This record gives sequence, structure tokens and C-alpha cells, in this order.
Amino acid sequence: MIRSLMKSRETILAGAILVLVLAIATRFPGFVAPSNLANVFNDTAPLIILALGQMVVILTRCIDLSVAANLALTGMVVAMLNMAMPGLPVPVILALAICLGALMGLANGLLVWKLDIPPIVVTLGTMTIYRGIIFVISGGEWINAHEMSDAFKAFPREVVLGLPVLSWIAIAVVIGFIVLVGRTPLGRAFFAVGGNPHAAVYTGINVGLTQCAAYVISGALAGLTGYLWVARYAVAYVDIAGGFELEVVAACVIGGISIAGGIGSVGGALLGALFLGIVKNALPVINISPFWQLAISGSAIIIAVAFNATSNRTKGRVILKKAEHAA
Amino acid sequence: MSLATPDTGAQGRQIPDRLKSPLQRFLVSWELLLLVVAVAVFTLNSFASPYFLDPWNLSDATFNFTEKATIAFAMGLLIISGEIDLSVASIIALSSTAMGFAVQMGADTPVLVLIGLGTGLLCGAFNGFLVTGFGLPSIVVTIGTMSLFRGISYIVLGDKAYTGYPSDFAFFGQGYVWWVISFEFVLFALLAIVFAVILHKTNFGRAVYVVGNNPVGALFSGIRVPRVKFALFLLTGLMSGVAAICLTSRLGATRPSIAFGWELEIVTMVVLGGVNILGGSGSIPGVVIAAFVMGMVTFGFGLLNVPGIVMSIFIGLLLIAVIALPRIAHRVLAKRKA
Amino acid sequence: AEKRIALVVKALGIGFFEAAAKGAEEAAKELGDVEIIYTGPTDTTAEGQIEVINALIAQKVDAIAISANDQDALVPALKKAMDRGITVISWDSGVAPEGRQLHLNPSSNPLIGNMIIKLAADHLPDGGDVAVLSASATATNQNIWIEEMNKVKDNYPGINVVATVYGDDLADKSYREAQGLMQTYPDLKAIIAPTSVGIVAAAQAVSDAEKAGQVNVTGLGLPSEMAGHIASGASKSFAIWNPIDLGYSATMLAYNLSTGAAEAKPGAEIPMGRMGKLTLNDSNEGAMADPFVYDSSNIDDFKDIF
Amino acid sequence: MVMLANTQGIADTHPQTEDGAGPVLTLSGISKSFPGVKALSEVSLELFPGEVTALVGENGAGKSTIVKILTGIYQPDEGAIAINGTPVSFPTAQDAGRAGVTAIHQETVLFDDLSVAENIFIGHAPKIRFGLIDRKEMLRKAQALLDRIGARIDPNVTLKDLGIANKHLVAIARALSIDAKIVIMDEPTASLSHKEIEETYELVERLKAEGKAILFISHKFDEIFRIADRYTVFRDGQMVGKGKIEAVSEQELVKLMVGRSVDQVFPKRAPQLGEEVLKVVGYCHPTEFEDIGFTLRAGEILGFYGLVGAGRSEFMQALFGVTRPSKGAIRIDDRIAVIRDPNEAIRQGIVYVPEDRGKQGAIKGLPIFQNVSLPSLKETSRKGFLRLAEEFKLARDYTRRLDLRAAALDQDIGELSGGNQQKVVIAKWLATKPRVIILDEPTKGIDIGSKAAVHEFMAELAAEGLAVIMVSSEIPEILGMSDRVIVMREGRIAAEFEGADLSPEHLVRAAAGITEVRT
Ligand SMILES: Nc1ncnc2c1ncn2[C@@H]1O[C@H](COP(=O)(O)OP(=O)(O)OP(=O)(O)O)[C@@H](O)[C@H]1O
Ligand SMILES: Nc1ncnc2c1ncn2[C@@H]1O[C@H](COP(=O)(O)OP(=O)(O)OP(=O)(O)O)[C@@H](O)[C@H]1O
Ligand SMILES: [Mg+2]
Ligand SMILES: [Mg+2]
Repeated sequence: MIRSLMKSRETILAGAILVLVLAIATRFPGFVAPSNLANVFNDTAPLIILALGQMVVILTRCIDLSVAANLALTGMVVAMLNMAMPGLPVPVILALAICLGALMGLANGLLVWKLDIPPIVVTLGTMTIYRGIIFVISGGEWINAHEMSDAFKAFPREVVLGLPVLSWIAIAVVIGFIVLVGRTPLGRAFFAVGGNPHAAVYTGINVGLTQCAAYVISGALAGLTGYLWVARYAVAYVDIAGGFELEVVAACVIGGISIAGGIGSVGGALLGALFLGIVKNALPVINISPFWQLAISGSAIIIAVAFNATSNRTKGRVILKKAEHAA
Repeated sequence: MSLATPDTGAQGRQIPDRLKSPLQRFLVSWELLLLVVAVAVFTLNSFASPYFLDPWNLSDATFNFTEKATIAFAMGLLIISGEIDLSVASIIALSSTAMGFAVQMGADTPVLVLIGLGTGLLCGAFNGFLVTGFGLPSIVVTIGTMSLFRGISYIVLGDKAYTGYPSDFAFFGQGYVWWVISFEFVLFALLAIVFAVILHKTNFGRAVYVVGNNPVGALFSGIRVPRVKFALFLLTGLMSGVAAICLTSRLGATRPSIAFGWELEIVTMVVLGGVNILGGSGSIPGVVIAAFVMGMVTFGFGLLNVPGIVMSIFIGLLLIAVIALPRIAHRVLAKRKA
Repeated sequence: AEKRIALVVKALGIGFFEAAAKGAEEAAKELGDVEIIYTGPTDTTAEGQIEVINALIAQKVDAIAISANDQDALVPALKKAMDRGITVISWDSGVAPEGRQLHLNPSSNPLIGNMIIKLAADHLPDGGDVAVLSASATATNQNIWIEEMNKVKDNYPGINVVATVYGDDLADKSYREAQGLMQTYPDLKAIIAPTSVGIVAAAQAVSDAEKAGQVNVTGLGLPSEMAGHIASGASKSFAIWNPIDLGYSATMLAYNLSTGAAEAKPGAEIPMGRMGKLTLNDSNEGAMADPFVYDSSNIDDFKDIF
Repeated sequence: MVMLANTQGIADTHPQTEDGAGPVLTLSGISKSFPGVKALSEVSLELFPGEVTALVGENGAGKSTIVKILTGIYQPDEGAIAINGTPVSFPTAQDAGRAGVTAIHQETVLFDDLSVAENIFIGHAPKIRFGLIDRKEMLRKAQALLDRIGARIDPNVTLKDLGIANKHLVAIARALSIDAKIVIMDEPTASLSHKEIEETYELVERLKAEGKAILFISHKFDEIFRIADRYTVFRDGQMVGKGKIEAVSEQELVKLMVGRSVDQVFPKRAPQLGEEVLKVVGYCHPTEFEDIGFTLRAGEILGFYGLVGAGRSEFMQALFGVTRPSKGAIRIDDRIAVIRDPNEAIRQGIVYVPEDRGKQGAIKGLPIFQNVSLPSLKETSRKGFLRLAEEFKLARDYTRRLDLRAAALDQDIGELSGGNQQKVVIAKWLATKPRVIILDEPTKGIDIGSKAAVHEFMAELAAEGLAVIMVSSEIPEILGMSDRVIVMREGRIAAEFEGADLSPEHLVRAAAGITEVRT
């Protein structure tokens, strides 16, 4: 029953997205053109990737506020690397970005695991530290398009089978997560650790290690996104993706991932990210003053969350026979 | 034998009231550790820059934290109760916008103050209503209202600014009560005392701790949990209103981007002050010392013209180190013993 | 004794201001007994600048030359600086008159306003839709230029300004705003971005949409950052004054005011070394020089300089 | 330190089963300290294949701690564990499982949002290629395990949707999913109803027959004497006696446990019923209960009996204002009372000692004295300002009366054993000087010494004119303590008994719905 409720929560969100898209289409038919929708998806790809990473972290009752800073730092490092060694092939850069991101995730994870510091404190701290490090290594300088090699910039935009590589990467990550979360012991451990950390200890799951693994995954994805972001926008500087961590968390929450841990799904995170991405992309298109943008996305978050919560409200235990049939 | 005078017969064991004296507790407390850090920062600063030990400069330095600390006190209580409010900086923006709007309508200082406080209260009530009325997690609700409140300021103001605040309004953010003692600092000190008394000496403060430690148990003990939480959101809103008045007065202008990013600095201040981010424990003296530490670090680095972002590395490290070090020390000591 | 002059910028790390800092150092070397303190917040906020100003006041610097994030909010802090005997001037992005002794405009505002629309119109003989991509909605100078541009746009018949959007001087936001513009206005012919961040992002968005040649990105940018886009054709031309000169001039002005060699009052002519003299108008403002246009013919000469 | 050991027990120096096999598991010299408490000090324990060893001891004696050490959740400070004579160590729960040790823990340690099958197999799920989980195989095995213990539960269902008793069966299935030589059961029957308890006994017999060594922890003496072959007694973290169960009497065992003899009979009372204090009429709730009505008089103890899950706790919580009824009314003395939340209930003189001590009763993280004074803060404070001295006085008075064991009154309540936490919770409610006290399973998981104290105390309260409602699933307790008993079944009142009608048969039949007897 709960399973079907979760399913229906996602259906509702998908429905809301559909209604939103149709409403936009009435004012601006071009928005629903496949090419534009593909554009919106491509634009939302970084948010999707990060939201999935954030999802596993939130599932384990943690939170990762350092994703955006991690992204920016990795982006800056690979951009500087590219500047110093323009010949470095893209696969090497990708691998480096993922490793570097994972390393930063590991730092978070170890602090949470080994020193038992509350996750929000750890990542609040590392968030500012990682940002600061960007400033220190770059001296605050921007790295601009003309300083990056063409291969470096081209990779995320390369079109394969009608979609840019960036979109394909997001799709690959989504598929990877469906397998990871549903079919691997680690994936199930995320749910167990978040659902009942106390009980997880009794089943031999190492809570700290599992949380650390979630951080490494989130970090690795942030690193990956760091390269993609910098290459796509062809610029790297201290403040890129500033404040993006809150958007990532918002996407997860809209997607029905319980901030209290243990509840959530890949589909939810994906839809949550798409929802925000569509709102963000649609506003300028349908010509709403940019000054309205913030208020509208804020209200959307509140409504979505209130909606999720009311549809998920527990009605107490069912003891009476007649109520059982009604329920 | 009646219930009022329980049987004091031999059946019960005598249990001492306290295992450790308050002094013993203080000696292993977070506050002491912070105090040591604060003294260290102060000493380092006075060696690092010849300009540090100057009464006017020290007075100027207090502006770096007084407004944030005003909110941090209320945020401290809120976090102890197990909730959080990330919309505080946006409440400042909305509150300031409302005051600016009122100035255009010709309002004078007392009215402005009322409007500033009132807007803060209203925003706090909105947060409180969403959290307690719908049972939503506050971290999510306030991420939403954070966008909403500032968004409204942007809708009202767009690319414009409100200026032209009455000259006596400048007192709140720029005035001095006596010599180098600014109004803001006096307000900070008074609020520190008021909040310390509320949290540590009243039934309400006890309820805050109880709710933070075990909300279900609190309900079963007759505490009106939603009311307590609602009151705390109101209080946080009100304090954001107070901060809005001080900041607006100090800047003499309102733009929708005012106080951008303060929420995380305030949360950092509270956590550095030893408040458990998961709720249930923390103290006001801790937050006060943390405010001083953060203010002095910022100012000290500023005197050396170190960019703000490098300071933030230091604050980030401090945040983690101050929590990590006692744990590491504890572990090392435990190993030594074994 | 050595004069300490603080060059306060909107935010550290922006290429334009880094170039200005070079100019300031050049001026310092020329003057001999000057120490330049190049500083600023890391994000473009007024509060961040106020903290910086407070720290500078505490160090008792001799002069502050600031490019302001907010023309009003900085006034009380700068007033305090002046009360403590510090010379305060603003440059690039101004402060309200009561918060500074003089303001150095990089160029005259009407000239810039005209320049940015003219750059677009020059390549649109048949007219068409153009849109503006600005920095943050609170940026003083951008708003003035856009205002000036709107005043003269009727001189360019056929040119139709359809929208103004804000990229907040963030590369990714500007990029998305530019994308949005192209989607909303399929017939868009040009994007005017009077900001060095916005123009690069917009040009990138145009190349990515494979509309180079169709949509011309123009406005104010740095040659070093725009060289690639000139080559690709996403931008046909753009303008800028020399930020090195701007930093140099600001330093000279601050120095001359703080030594008492000159006084800031309406009509005064204040020397600024190799850049000549600054003539102040009624509100103690003056313009440094005309903006200079860069296109494929001259970009290679400048792209390695700033 | 001088061990007050029962020499008779220790003297059993040739531990061997009938067929002569040695112990499978030997613990020796195990010590474990927590901050401020030495939970175990040099205890030893042996388990034999095909035999049930009962571990008994007062609350806080260290029984659960030894279980956690045996299952890799805690590491001992000192001492050695050996399986079949080979020394072993269990850094994690999985290591213990691999070594053949499995346990049903005192707390249900399961995952509400996972399916039953996943709950059974998490941590050791069957796998296919690439380390992926084999879902089909997992479901099949889970079904087989559930069938084996006679649980009619769909392994696909989310655990959240099960009642507490079924959850417990899942916990048992989980324990059995590990192929173990040693099975530990920490109070496995504490939250089960009569029928399920019988099934558990059968299961124990079967495991015994399979040659497993079983450690069985319980406070219920009847079951210990029924199913155990051997006993081991812990007192204050020390092993104070062990031996064959035939060789010991109940009295001796109790004496070993508490170090003194305890009168196990229920207190004799001559109830003096006063005025009618509480009258409940037609209380209804949409899903939980329906049409509950009764009266209660001062000095009376009213028992509420029913199978686990009958809705007694839910109704009591509605009476206390935690949830709101959809219909119905209450009269206290002669006034109609409206109770919208617990705060109002307390002010009207109704208090509730909840069943779920850890979540609803104790405020862990707060010291004992603050727990006690919590609902009485109005009295101990002045004008909303705290007065710590008054709080300490209140806490001293009431905890002493309940014979609390604690290091100091400013100790965190979370550091106490379950039984002692319960005493603090009762103390906290007595301090409010209520008119009506509702005790929901007041002696669940409490040792025999404390249990008798609680019973005596209840009798005392009634004698002082308090009206007492006691919810209990233990028939001896209900019969021993109550003046009148209401039986609930599936959210409704099934029957009410008084005087001569109070018999175990009547109660069981009414609770199970075999006949509808209404007196
Ligand atoms: N995690 C812990 N931290 C501190 N003290 C603990 C902890 N776990 C147990 N204790 C203490 O160790 C002692 C033994 O507790 P344990 O749970 O083993 O008792 P028990 O015999 O199982 O009691 P019960 O019959 O109530 O379940 C108690 O004094 C308890 O307070
Ligand atoms: N399915 C469940 N999910 C979560 N908690 C439960 C569930 N069933 C019972 N509980 C909790 O476990 C405890 C024991 O409940 P129990 O099965 O005794 O039901 P009950 O409604 O209290 O019935 P009764 O009191 O008549 O036995 C109670 O605190 C109850 O709230
Ligand atoms: Mg136990
Ligand atoms: Mg019950």
C-alpha cells in the first residue's frame, strides 16, 4: 500500500510537471517543441546528476551542502590543468575530475564517519573551505573560454544520436542509480541506514562507512559535473554554481526524498530536478519579469512540499475491522 | 500518608543531586574551549596588526557581528528545539523593503520601527504556520520561504533602491550610546542577557530543550509542542526584524540583495557556539563567544587585507576543528589509558 | 611618508578589475611613495564592501578609491572614512555624491549608452529585434547606460529593443538568460551586453546554439576574453575603455586629492598623469576617455594586454 | 572484590550435557564499562548444544549488554569468547553471524520502510552476478522462513504495515535466516500475545531438537521453568550463579537475582471505593476504536485486558488528549471535561504512563530531575522562572519512594536501565498529584524486584484515593491487581468482569472473541 502511495506521489509530481509544461505551451508553443524540451533537459542535466548524488546522502540521514563548492573547485582545477596542459585528453580529465570530487566527498565522509560530526556542520565547513581553496589556487582569476582548449570545451556539447553528451551522461547516471539503489547491497544499505541507523548496526551494516560511501558518490558526481559545467559554460571562477547546493536539496525534497532519511526513489529525484529545471527555463521564455523568478520558484518549493506531506500523512493505525476495508 | 508527603522511609536509596559541581562541568565545557579560542584570536590579532588595539577600531569591529548575533540568539533557541530557519536573511530583505516603502509614504522613525518588527513577525508566523500547521520539515520550508521572501522584495523593488530614511533613523545602526559604545553593541549585550535568561532560567527555555530532545515525549508530558515551535519561529522572525532595522539604518538604503547569504553565517555562528545542530543542547553564552570569535577573525584578517574568502576558509576550518579536536583528544586519551 | 591608497573593487577575481589593479600599480611606481592596497569582497555585495571599508578605516589608509556595489548603501561607511580624514573617490561604478569627493566615469555615460546601441545597429542595416543582457539589477553603471541607450534609441529606426534581462554577472545565469532570449525571440538579431561577464556568456550561448552570424553579440567586454568569439563570428564588434588606464587614473586622482595638490569641486581640473586632466561637473563627476571599439581588425593587438 | 556468589551454582564445575558434549560457546572474564557504569565485570557464560540456558537478572544487570557483546555490537573491554574452544572476536554484527551467532534483540531492530523480505535478509541477501541482489531468491527464502515459524505474513509487504506482534515474528525470521549454532533471545515474549507466545515456545523446542544452543532472557519465571534446561543469574554486572534448572527453586532464583528474598504475591488490598471520578461515554475514533464507555471510582484499580494490538493504548492516548476522538464525552467528578491535548488532561488530573518508555515516556538527553519535574514545572517555578532547588527536592522525594537506582539526579535518564527509566517516568506523573493515573503495561520488561515494587505502589496509590487504570497483557497481573476488568478486542469493549467472574478463562475467551460475554 505504501509502495503504491510512493508510486502515486511520483505520478502526481509527473502530472504536475505535465500540467506545467502544457500551461507554458499555451503561452509559448515553441516550448514543447522536442528540440526545446531536449534543451531544457540538457540544461537540467547538472541538477539531475547532483540531485541523485544528494539523494543517496539524504537517504542516509546526512546532507551534502558542499556539492556546489566541490563542483566549482573541481571545475577550476581541471580548467587550470587544461590551461597548463592543453593536450591532456578529455578521458583523463574526466577521470581526474571524478577522482578529485570523490576525494572531497571522502573528506566529508571521513569527518562524518570517523569523528562523528553532524553532516550539516561538516559540509557547511567544507563548503566554505573548498570555495576558499578555489580562490587560493586561482588567485581569484577567471579562466575564460579563450584559455581553454577546444576539445575540453567541446566534449559536453558533442551531439550523439540527437542529444548532447551532457544529456547522455545524465541519462547514464540515472540508469546507474536505478541499479545501484535497487539492486545492490550498498544501495539497500543506504535505505537501511537512513530508515533506522540503530537497527542497521544490529544487522551488521557499518553506518558510518555507508554514509561515507554516500558522500564519496555525491562527491564523485559533483566532480564530474564540475568539469561538465566549466566546459559547457566555458568559464571557471570562484563563484560558479554559488548557492546551487540549496537548489539540489530542493530538487530532492520536491522529489519526495525524506529529509529524515530512508525514504526516496531515483524517479523522485529525477522528477524533482526536472520540475525545478522547467520552472527555471520557462520563466524567461514566457516573459515573466526576472524579478518574479525568485518568488515563483520559492512558492513552487513550498507548494510541492506541502503537497507531498499532505498526501503522505499517516492516519493512525487501523484497528477497527470496518475501517480496514475503507482504508 | 498522603501523596504530598511521600514516604521517606528506609526503602529508597539516597541518590546525590549532582555528580559534578557546576565548576567541574564548566572546566570540561564547550564554552571554556571557545573562550580559549577567543582569547587566542584576540591575542594573535593584537600582535598581527598595530591597529587592532584601538578603542574605535574595536568598536567598529563589533558591527561585523552584532546584527548577525541578534538573529543567532533566536536561531540558537530554534535549533535547540530541533528546527531551523534558513529564511532569516530574506526576512531582513523583506522587512527592510517594507520600511523603505513606508519611508516613501512618509512614515517617521517610530512607525518604521513598528513596520520593521511587524514584517519580521509576520514572516516568522508564516514559517511557523507552515512548519507546525502542516507538519513540514523546517529546513525545507525555509529554503522555500528564503526564495519567496527575497523574491517579493525583488518584485517590489526590482532594480531600484529605497533611500531617504529620516535622519534620526540612522541612530540604530550608526549611533553611539556612550563614547565608543554603539547602540548596536548595547542592544547585542541586552539581547544576550535576555535570551540567556529565557533559555536557561525559564520554563519556556526548559520546554525548548525538552522539545529538541524528544518531541513525542514532550507532547506526552503535556508540553504544547506546536505552540513552542511557533513561538520560536515568531521570535526568530522578530529578531530578523530587529536586525533589519539595524542594518537598514546602518546602510541608509534598501536593496533586495541586502544581507545576502547571511543565513549560513548565522547558522555557522550558532553551531560554533556549541548548539547541537540536531537539537537538544546548546547555550547562549556559547553563541555570544562564537559571535565574538567570528567577528574578531573577520576583522583581524580584514586589517591584514586578507580577502574575505580566505577568512571563510579559516571559519570553515574553525567550525570543523572546534568540534573535531575535543573528539580526537578524547580518543587519544582513551587509547593512552587502555 | 608613504601614501597608502586602497583600490576597492566590486569583487575580487574579475578580469576587468585585475587589469585596473595593474594600472594602479603603474601609477604607484610612477609616483614613487605610494603603496597600493588592492582589495574587495568576494561576492558583489554592499555589506561585503562595508566590512572592507571598515578594515581600511581602521588601518588609517590615506585614500580609498572604490567601484561601488551599491551607490547608496556605502554612503554611511564612506562618510565615516571621510570624517576620519581619509580621501574617498569612486570610479567605474559610482557612489552618491555625499559619500565621495569625486567620481571618475570611465567614459561619459551618454557616450556609452549611444555606443552600445550603435554597435548593434551598425551591423543591422535593415533593422531588427535586439535585447539587452545586463549585470545585476542593482548595478549602478549598467542601469545608467541602459537608460542613456533608451534615450537615443529612436535615432536608430528599425532597431527594436524587445527585452532587458539580468545575468547577475554570473556566467551560468547570463548564459541561460541569453538562451532564453533566443528562444523567446526567434527573430532576435543582436544581444547587447554592457557587462564583461554577460557578453562572454551570451557569445558562448550563441555559438552553442549555432547562431553565430545570425545573432550578433555586442556591448562592453575585454579583448582577452572576447578574442575567440570575434574569431568565431558570434560577436562582430564590442567596445571598452582601457581598464588599466582607469585604475591608473583613479590612483592618480586619489593621490592628488590626498596630498592636497588638488581639490574636488565643480569645475576643477585635476591632473591624472599620462591620462591628462579630469574635469569635474556640478556633481563632482568627470569622464576619463571615450570607449574604444574592437573588432576582427584590431583584436589581436590587444588580446594579450587586458 | 568479594563475590557474593551462590557457591552451589558455581560449584557446577563439570558442565556437560547429558550426552556428554562440551559447551559450544564459552565467555570468560568479560568486562564492559560505559561512562559512569560498569555494566559487566568479569562475567562468564556457557551455552550447550541442544539446551536452553535462561539468563535472569534484575533490570540493568547487564543481560542485554552481554547479548550485544555476543553479536558484535559492543566490544568487550576485557575477556575472551570461544566457540568450540577456538577463540573468536566479533568486530561487527556480520562477523558474529558468520561465526554462527544470531539474536532476537530486546528492541525490535527492523526497518519500517523496507519490505519484510528485505528486513529478513538485509546484510546477507542472496546475490546473482556482479554482486547484484537476487530478488526472486530472496522472496522465496523469506517465504520459506516465515512459513517455518508459522507466520502468515506476505514477504512483499512493507514492514510499516504490520502490527507489533507480526514485526516481532519478522525479527525472529531474520534471526533464523542466519544459519546459526547459537540462538539468543532477549525477552522474545515481552510483546507477544498468548497464542504467539505458545508458538514461540514450540519454536524453541524445535531449535533445541535441531541441536542449537539457546540463550533465553526473560523476566517471566513461569516460562523460564517451562522451557529452560539451565540458568545463569546476573546481578549488578556480575555472574552470581548458574546450574541446572531442576536443581533450583523459584525462591532460590529470585534470591540470587536480587540478593534478598522477595514476596512474589500481589499485595492484599481491601479496596475502599469512593466517589465516581471519571465517566467516559461513547468514545469513538475513525480507525482505532469505537464506542468505549465506562466509569471509574476513586480508590479503584480498573484493568484493561486484551490481546496485543486490541487498541487499548490508542484509546488511552485519546483519553489523555494525544489524539482526538471523533465522538464521545468525558465527565470528571461532576463536570463535563473537554480534553484537546495532554496539557489539558494533566490539568484535569488525568495522567498517562505510556507503554513506549523510550519514545513517549523518558526524555533522553535530559537529567533525571528535569524529567521528574517536567509536568510539574508550574509548581516548582515562580512566575515562569525555574527554581532548581525545588526541582531537585521534588525529584528526590518521588524517586526515593520508587527505589530508583542511579548515580546522581543530574544523570541523563538515557543512561539508566529500562526498569529504572520506568520508575522515573512514574515518579514524574505522581509528582503532579493526579486524580486518575493510567498505567500502560507498567511492568513490561521490568525485573521481578521492581515489578513487585510497582504493584505495591499501585495498591498504595489506590488506597490513597487515586483512581487507577492499568493496561496489561499479563493475566496474572491483571487478575492480581484489578478490582474490575474491561476486555477489549479489535477496538471495542468485548466484556467487563468483576468479582467472581474474574477468571483467566473468561478473560482469554473474551479477548479472543470466542464468546461474547457481557456482564
Ligand atoms: N549504551 C550505553 N551507555 C551507557 N550505559 C549503558 C549503555 N547500555 C547499557 N548501559 C548500562 O549498562 C547496564 C546494563 O544494561 P543492560 O541493558 O544490559 O541491562 P539488562 O539486564 O538488559 O536490563 P533490562 O532487564 O532492563 O533489559 C545498565 O546500568 C545500563 O544503564
Ligand atoms: N504497526 C505498528 N507500527 C508502529 N508501531 C506500532 C505498531 N503496532 C504497535 N505499535 C506500537 O507498539 C506499541 C505496542 O502496541 P500494541 O501492539 O500493544 O498495540 P496497542 O494498540 O497498544 O494495543 P494494546 O494496548 O491493546 O495491546 C505501542 O506503542 C504501539 O503504538
Ligand atoms: Mg535488557
Ligand atoms: Mg498497548
